[in-house]
Amino acid sequence: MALTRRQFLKVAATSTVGAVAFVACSTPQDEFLIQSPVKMPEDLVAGADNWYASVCRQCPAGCGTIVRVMEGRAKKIEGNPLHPINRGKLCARGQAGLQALYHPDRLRGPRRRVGERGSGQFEEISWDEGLSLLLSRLKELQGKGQADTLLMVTDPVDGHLALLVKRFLRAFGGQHLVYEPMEPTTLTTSLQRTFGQDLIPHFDLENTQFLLSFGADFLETWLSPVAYGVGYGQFRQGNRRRGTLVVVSPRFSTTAASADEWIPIKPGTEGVLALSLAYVILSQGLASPQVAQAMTGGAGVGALESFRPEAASTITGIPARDITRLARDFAQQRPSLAIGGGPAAAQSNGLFNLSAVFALNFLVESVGQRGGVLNNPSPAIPDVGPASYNSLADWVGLEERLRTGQPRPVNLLLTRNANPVYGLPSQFASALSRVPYIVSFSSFMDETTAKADLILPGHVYLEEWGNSVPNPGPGFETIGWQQPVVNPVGDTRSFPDVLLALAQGLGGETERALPWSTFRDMLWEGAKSLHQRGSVRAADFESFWIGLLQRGGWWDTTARGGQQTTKAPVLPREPRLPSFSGEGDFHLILFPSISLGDGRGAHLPWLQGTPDPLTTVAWQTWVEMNAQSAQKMGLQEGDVLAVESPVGVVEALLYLHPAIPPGVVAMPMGQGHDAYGRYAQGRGANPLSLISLPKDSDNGSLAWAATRVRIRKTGQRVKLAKLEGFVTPTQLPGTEIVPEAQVTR
Amino acid sequence: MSEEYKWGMVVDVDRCTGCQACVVACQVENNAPLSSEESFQRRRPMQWIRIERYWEGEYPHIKARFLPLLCQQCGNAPCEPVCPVYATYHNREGLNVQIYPRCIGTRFCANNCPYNARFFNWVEHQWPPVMANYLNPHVTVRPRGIMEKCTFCIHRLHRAQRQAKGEGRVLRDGEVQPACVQTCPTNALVFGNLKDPNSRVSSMVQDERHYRLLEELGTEPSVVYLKKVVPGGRAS
Amino acid sequence: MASSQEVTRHLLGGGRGRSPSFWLLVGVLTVLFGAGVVGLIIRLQGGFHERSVWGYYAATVAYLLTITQGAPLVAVALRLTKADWRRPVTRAAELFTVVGVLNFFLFLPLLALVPSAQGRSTVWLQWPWGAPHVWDTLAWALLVLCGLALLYTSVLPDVAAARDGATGFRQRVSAWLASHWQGTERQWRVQRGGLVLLGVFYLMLFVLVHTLFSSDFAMSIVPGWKDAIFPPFHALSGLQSAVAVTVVAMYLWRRAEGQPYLGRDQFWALSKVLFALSLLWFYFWFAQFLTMWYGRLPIEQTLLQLLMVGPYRVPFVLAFSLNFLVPFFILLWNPARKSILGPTLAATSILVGTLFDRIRIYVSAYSVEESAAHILEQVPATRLPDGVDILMVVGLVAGAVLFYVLAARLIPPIAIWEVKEGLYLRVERLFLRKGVSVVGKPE
Amino acid sequence: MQERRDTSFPQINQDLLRGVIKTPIWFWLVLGALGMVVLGGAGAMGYLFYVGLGLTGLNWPVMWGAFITTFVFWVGISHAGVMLSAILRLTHAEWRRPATRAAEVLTVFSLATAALFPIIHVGRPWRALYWIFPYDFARGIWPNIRSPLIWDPAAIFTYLTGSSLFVYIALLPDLAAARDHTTGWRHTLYSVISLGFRGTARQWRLQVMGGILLSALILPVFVSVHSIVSWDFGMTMAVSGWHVTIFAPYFVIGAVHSGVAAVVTLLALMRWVFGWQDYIRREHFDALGRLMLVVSTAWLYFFFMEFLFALYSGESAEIALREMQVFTPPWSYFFITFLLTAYFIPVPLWLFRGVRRSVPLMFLTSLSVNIGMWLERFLIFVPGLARKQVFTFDWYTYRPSAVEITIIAASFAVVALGVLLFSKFFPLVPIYDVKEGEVFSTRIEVGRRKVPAVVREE
Ligand SMILES: Nc1nc2c(c(=O)[nH]1)N[C@H]1C(S)=C(S)[C@@H](COP(=O)(O)OP(=O)(O)OC[C@H]3O[C@@H](n4cnc5c(=O)[nH]c(N)nc54)[C@H](O)[C@@H]3O)O[C@H]1N2
Ligand SMILES: Nc1nc2c(c(=O)[nH]1)N[C@H]1C(S)=C(S)[C@@H](COP(=O)(O)OP(=O)(O)OC[C@H]3O[C@@H](n4cnc5c(=O)[nH]c(N)nc54)[C@H](O)[C@@H]3O)O[C@H]1N2
Ligand code: SF4
Ligand code: SF4
Ligand code: SF4
Ligand code: SF4
Ligand code: SF4
Repeated sequence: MALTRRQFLKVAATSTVGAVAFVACSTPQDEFLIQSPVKMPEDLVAGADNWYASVCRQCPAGCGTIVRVMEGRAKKIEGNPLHPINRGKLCARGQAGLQALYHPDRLRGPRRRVGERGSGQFEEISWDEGLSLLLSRLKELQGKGQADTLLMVTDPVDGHLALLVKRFLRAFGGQHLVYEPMEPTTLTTSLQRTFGQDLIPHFDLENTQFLLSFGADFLETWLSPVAYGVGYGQFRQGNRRRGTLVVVSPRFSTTAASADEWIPIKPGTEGVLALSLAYVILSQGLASPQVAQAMTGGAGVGALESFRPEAASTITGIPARDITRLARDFAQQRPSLAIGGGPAAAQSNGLFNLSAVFALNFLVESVGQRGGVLNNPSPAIPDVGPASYNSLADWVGLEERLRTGQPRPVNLLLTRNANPVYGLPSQFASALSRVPYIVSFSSFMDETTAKADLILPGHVYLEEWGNSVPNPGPGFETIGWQQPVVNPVGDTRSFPDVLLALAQGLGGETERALPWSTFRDMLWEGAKSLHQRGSVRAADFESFWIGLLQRGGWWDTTARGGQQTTKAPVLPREPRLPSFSGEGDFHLILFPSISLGDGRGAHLPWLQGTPDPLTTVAWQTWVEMNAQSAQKMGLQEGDVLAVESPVGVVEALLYLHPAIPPGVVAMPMGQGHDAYGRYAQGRGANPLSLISLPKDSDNGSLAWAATRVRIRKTGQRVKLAKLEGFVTPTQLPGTEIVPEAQVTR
Repeated sequence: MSEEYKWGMVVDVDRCTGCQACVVACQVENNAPLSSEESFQRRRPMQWIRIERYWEGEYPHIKARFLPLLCQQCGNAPCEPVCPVYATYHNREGLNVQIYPRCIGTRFCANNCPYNARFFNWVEHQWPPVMANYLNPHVTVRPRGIMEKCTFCIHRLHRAQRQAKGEGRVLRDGEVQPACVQTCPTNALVFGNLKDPNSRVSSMVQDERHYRLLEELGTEPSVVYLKKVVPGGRAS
Repeated sequence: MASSQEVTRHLLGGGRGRSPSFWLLVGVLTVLFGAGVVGLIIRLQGGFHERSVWGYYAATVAYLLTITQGAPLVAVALRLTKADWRRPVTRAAELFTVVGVLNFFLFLPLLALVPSAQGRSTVWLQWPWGAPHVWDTLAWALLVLCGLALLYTSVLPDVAAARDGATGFRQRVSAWLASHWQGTERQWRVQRGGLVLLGVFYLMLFVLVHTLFSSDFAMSIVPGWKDAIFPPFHALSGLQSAVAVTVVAMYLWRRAEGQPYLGRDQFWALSKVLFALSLLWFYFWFAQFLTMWYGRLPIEQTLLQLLMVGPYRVPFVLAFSLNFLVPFFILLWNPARKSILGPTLAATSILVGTLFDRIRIYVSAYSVEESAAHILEQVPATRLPDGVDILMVVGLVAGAVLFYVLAARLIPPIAIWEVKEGLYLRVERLFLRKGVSVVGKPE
Repeated sequence: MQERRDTSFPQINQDLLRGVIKTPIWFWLVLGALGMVVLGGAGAMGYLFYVGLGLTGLNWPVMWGAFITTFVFWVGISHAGVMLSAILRLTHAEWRRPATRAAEVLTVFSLATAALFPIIHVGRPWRALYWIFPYDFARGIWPNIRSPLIWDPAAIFTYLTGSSLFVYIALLPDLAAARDHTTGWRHTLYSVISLGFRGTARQWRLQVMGGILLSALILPVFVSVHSIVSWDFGMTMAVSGWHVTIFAPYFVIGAVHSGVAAVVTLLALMRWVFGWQDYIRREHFDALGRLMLVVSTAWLYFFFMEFLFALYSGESAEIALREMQVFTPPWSYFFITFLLTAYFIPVPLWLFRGVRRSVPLMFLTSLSVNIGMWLERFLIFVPGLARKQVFTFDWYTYRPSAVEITIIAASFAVVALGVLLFSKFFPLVPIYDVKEGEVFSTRIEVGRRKVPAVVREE
């Protein structure tokens, strides 16, 4: 029985105990009446705020946003509750977008290089001057018949912008390369091969019962984290039985932390495990006979003999017993879903791994089923689709082209918000310097822009028009509509508007291909084909357009992806094992930071100051090493370690990680910028410089999880900037901080 | 005490993935100072909501548990009686509120907060001028030397309540949300009026998984947690 | 001023113990004590299964410990501070050591009720089974032995005097006890040193026993009761009662025998000490209470409920009034302090108050259910004494008085050697036209 | 016990006023040195106020650190004054006479210095105004009297006022003496502040009665001050290591322990510096040593109780806190140092009469006690916060910064400077009290020996 203060006072007053003392110590009645003695600003602010719907461009997922604007200033970005991708939610990176808009180191106007290339010396010029400089270059190329020596390098562009770029280059000539460090070509290729679809399907994890992820860190950065986050919440505690998540991965990722079970695996052997699961499922008769026939090419389970759990166990390092158990759970707790990505894909045998993983979905008949893999329909507006990507092979080809000038040199490079100089191995940067003239449309001074001869800075996404075709989509036709929410902060211009202006200036075919004076006009016209159906109903197009902007996009929940077109694939009979570069004792796994991503968020102090969920480190680059093995090596937290691969050395701080496998070290991407503003510059290390070029042997994308490294102590020590405290945080016995419930719902 | 409102939050630990979206959202909404590298190294980051991560077990049978922690808006708040100047007090809707201009910076309240939910402005925080554009006009920018903490986004509550009052009604469930709740991708955070028997929080606090942090201290938190679920019987 | 021979004669001789009223007193006390023992036997037959019925017994033992076994410390302290007025007081105080023997035996049955040190909070932390049983008994036994040694050392010169001066039975006993005492310079030095050493040792044991008894026999029993100030408070209460019981004893000696040595000087001086100790009592009480109350922890509120304001609030209020308010308001005024009656009334109040205080502590603790829970969830109902309880409380207290009275029959209740020493060191002088006594300070 | 040399009254005046009348070269040197340190501290303080508390090593959740430790330390030191003067005066302890003034002056200066620290601690002292001064009448908001931080200034200022009065009343006869031994502006000054004290019987009676009354009145204040200081911590239920019922008496006795030790240190210095061997005699150190034996042992018992009952609870955070104190470097080193210097080295030594009567040894052991007692507070406050609750994620540590250390070092100089300047204007040993002792002491014959004796005062 608890004694309240009031009761106590009553009792105290009836006793002869000096009542005065207690009354003096009690809560004076007035306390409850006290209100703020000063007017707080929240009582004073005059005026109303406006909310504008738009699209988040902090990563390619294409979440819908609504932005709060007061007195012409953007104050807060929230998720658009209507948008089917993110359903009102945003991730940390989406939240931080305002700092890109109001960044002190934004490029605020056109500049021309005056010093040596790369010296960082520029002079400010006017837009007229800048545009005419570029136009004269283009005209010169045109005149010399060298239009095909134009190269455009951009971040992944989608929607009408992609169309605009395509048309521009088709009319003018030249090549377009999309730069994305975490390029998903292995993923898209394997999806294409497995499901016969160009678009990434909708993984319906909201409705699945058993989710098996092979390195696909869908709660961090994989494809569409907010969409998956919303789905995951429902998967855990929606109005149905709680789903089970098992993560197979060589590193204990944040996604693995949320799993019911994490199975550490030897890097690059995920495909073997997947096929071993298939073996168990088939041999135990857990798959339907038709499927079994189809997927073994009629040979039956004997075809998979080399993937017996015992055999797979030695390859993957996972006990055979666990493989069998996992296979049974996966086959029996339907609907089940297998996804793969991340370190499983970034291997020399990445395509093999992912294809094997995705094939599992056929085995449990989840393809095309609720809670399984659902097709996404092709874009609502023909030709206006999601971004396409280039793989490492394309970049290697480019490097050779730049170096040799064969088959054609590159005479003019246009780049926009892509930073290959930061993300690609250094030989690429030096090759790039051979291009005689580089023009950057980026909003920030990054490593690539620093090499430019002319900078025509673009808007930040909150200032410009656009639309987005999310990939993966939500399973039905969806286009997000992006509108400027504030007037431009600096003297910048929207990249598509500049392209249109160039087209006008060039005249001729280019002008005919792009007959719009502003990108908004192009969008306006493009939206017309959406008018008569979908989420926005309006009598006339004018009102439709307004409705489209108010809702931040358009979607048609009835326009779903078609039935599966391909048949179940035949499973390979022989394992394909990974090959690694480097000889060191540790296998290096890189991972994109949940806040900085591949490094694109590094310029925003909010994201820099966001602790990594697992290590809680912020602002720095660290090396995750198994706590016990590190201590055996005499290492301590904060030791500056030199991590050596065949192609480079980087220095980073040791974090003693209790959950990483002993032979593995992991490092976050995102830091180590030479440029990119005051918050990113000269901070941490870029572990991408440790990656040589082992490519996926099938489709040539970068195998960034296939390097072995040596670890050396430099003798220095730096204090880790982390949120967690002095001791390794665990729940003390007898305390209930994060208790577990055994209930199953 | 208010007849209509008693604000509460439910945190479903089984949903939380530790993604930090709430952490950034709160900083954006509430004009939190930029937490520099040094602030982490000297252990002074300003995070009204933070994600604590606890390890359980040993490799390879190891688990990480995420615990979103914010001011629990204690019904019986130990931070209140110790403040010599009434800079922190209880308002009519059961919230523990902080009056910045009154605070003299003794930090007594922070010592007496069992949840370490209070944060002190050790230095004068600055924003590069252009960044100040995004500052929320509804939230005070705090100078150095004073205490601050999660307010349950009280400015949002006030505005919504004032509007509802103008329309002669009480707030509907879900009509107003704090920034952290609004952004949480997994819906691990749910906010609402505990006095409204039909609100989502009112039904969620009945969940068999519910618990409150350090309940034995008698602080009567307004934040209720739902336990992490471990599938029964599975050996980890 | 009496001469030294007169003092000896007076203190050894006189009609002490011969009067019929003395024997009547002894008779009554014996009967009461017998009744108390009967009560104890009845209780013992009920066994130890139910702890709550032992509450009043535990309170009585604690009470006797508190009021009698601290008294020798009054003698020790006063000797250490060399207060000149102490001389006639010390023996009345240190005679109480003999009651310790009774207390020790009364303590033994309680051992059956102490929870083992395992699996619950005790000062023994994770010590092996039986730690409280073994160490508490040992400490208590040592305290009693040390007390007896102290008494013997102090009494030795007087016994020698009795050997030389008394007759009959007492002479023979005295002769045996003081066989080796010659009163040489060296023997005196050893005696003085012994008094100091034994005194310090006694003080330490006294604090130790209070600490152990209060924690093992009260705190350990109530789940969640963790209160660092409680053992010192218990011991301090022992000191307060010690002075009180000394004052009362002095008053009774005066009444019974018209002692000329126990005068205003002594009462006045002790009343100041009593006043200070009563203030300290309040201070400890308040510190304990304030900290618990302010924290507002549910467990502490339940404890407050149990110990202070709940079912035992009547003894609590009585204890507070009698241990603090009454002595405070009496002793606040110098005229009261300077009188004989004032300090005596205050002391009596304290002795009664302490009984209620021990009842409040021990009966409430013993009425808590024995359960595995770590937190006290249910505050038990008030437990009123039954007939057996009353028999035991009254009888055992009477037994203690009986022990004391009988001891005083054997041993001079005023330290002859100490009073005589005082006579040597005091000189009447003229100072600024005024007659004053000048006290020598050797060493 | 009175091993004095018979000294004539003019000799006493001359000896004890020496510091006031003569200004030797060392005085200026020491004054300069202390002044430099104080100026350094003031500079550091100004810098701190200007930049903010970021300059300290404080953090989340260790929000109280070395400043608060030092605050409690100086409040502790200040307890010796009243302890010695009031209690010993009330109990007529003869040996108190030469020690009282120094003790009282130490009280005043250390208390005033202590009072600075909470103000430094809040970082923006100008705002602290309405902490103690309720300016906001219009809205009816008064300071929150439930907060121990309101009790605190009240207690400290009461104590400061009381002890200043105490010093002043005890000073009156000596001011009169100084008046009669000086000329010029000093004479004028002393004439004014001695309030016309001429030593008439009535004046003496009033002065003595005032002293006794103040002694009696200030004793409860003396106990309450450190109790209230302890409640700044004891009331903090969220810090399991602080929320301890024994804190008040434990702090008080600890304060007396460190305070008496500080008086011993000061007396030893006075004896050397002013050559007062005839006044501050070995017997005084002996008596103080005995007193400290008792006080320190009682303190140890309380310390032990506090520690024991922390473990007794079996609460995880509480045990972790003890683990930090005892096993985690550098706290473990502090802990061992604290135990040794505060008790286990000096106290056993004081058992020996030879040690108690050796001035250098008493000087060293008393210094040692105060090193230990500063650490004691540090070990209570910081680990308590660093292991506040079971949120192991939040656990941290703390290291005072250079700015904090500078300011704290300067606080020692402030106290020393205060005492030094006081000694320049007023006698540090109460002249009239010594004379009074002289008058009351005599000898009597016991057998063939002459034994020192006192004339009982009533
Ligand atoms: N957040 C935010 N702050 C702003 C602005 C904003 O847009 N947003 N706008 C800024 C601008 S442009 C301006 S001009 C200021 C305006 O700020 P203020 O000058 O403070 O204007 P009002 O809020 O209208 O307050 C004027 C006061 O005058 C009183 N008043 C009205 N009529 C009379 C009269 O006849 N005689 C007298 N003596 N008093 C009278 C009103 O009751 C009111 O108290 O605010 C500035 N501050
Ligand atoms: N009801 C009502 N009416 C009032 C007043 C009132 O208190 N109440 N106050 C009166 C007074 S005193 C004044 S001064 C006027 C103010 O009236 P307005 O001048 O209309 O002031 P605002 O509405 O604050 O802002 C004007 C516009 O500027 C945009 N803006 C903000 N920053 C920028 C920028 O950097 N660049 C560009 N290009 N645009 C920006 C905002 O989005 C907004 O649309 O209102 C007057 N009218
Ligand atoms: S997932 Fe990508 S698009 Fe969605 S909110 Fe986060 S950064 Fe923006
Ligand atoms: S969580 Fe802390 S700050 Fe919030 S109300 Fe409770 S005690 Fe106060
Ligand atoms: S820091 Fe501020 S709010 Fe906290 S107790 Fe001190 S004055 Fe009050
Ligand atoms: S409720 Fe508001 S103030 Fe509190 S943590 Fe969430 S966003 Fe921050
Ligand atoms: S946003 Fe939600 S899921 Fe993410 S860390 Fe916060 S509470 Fe957890």
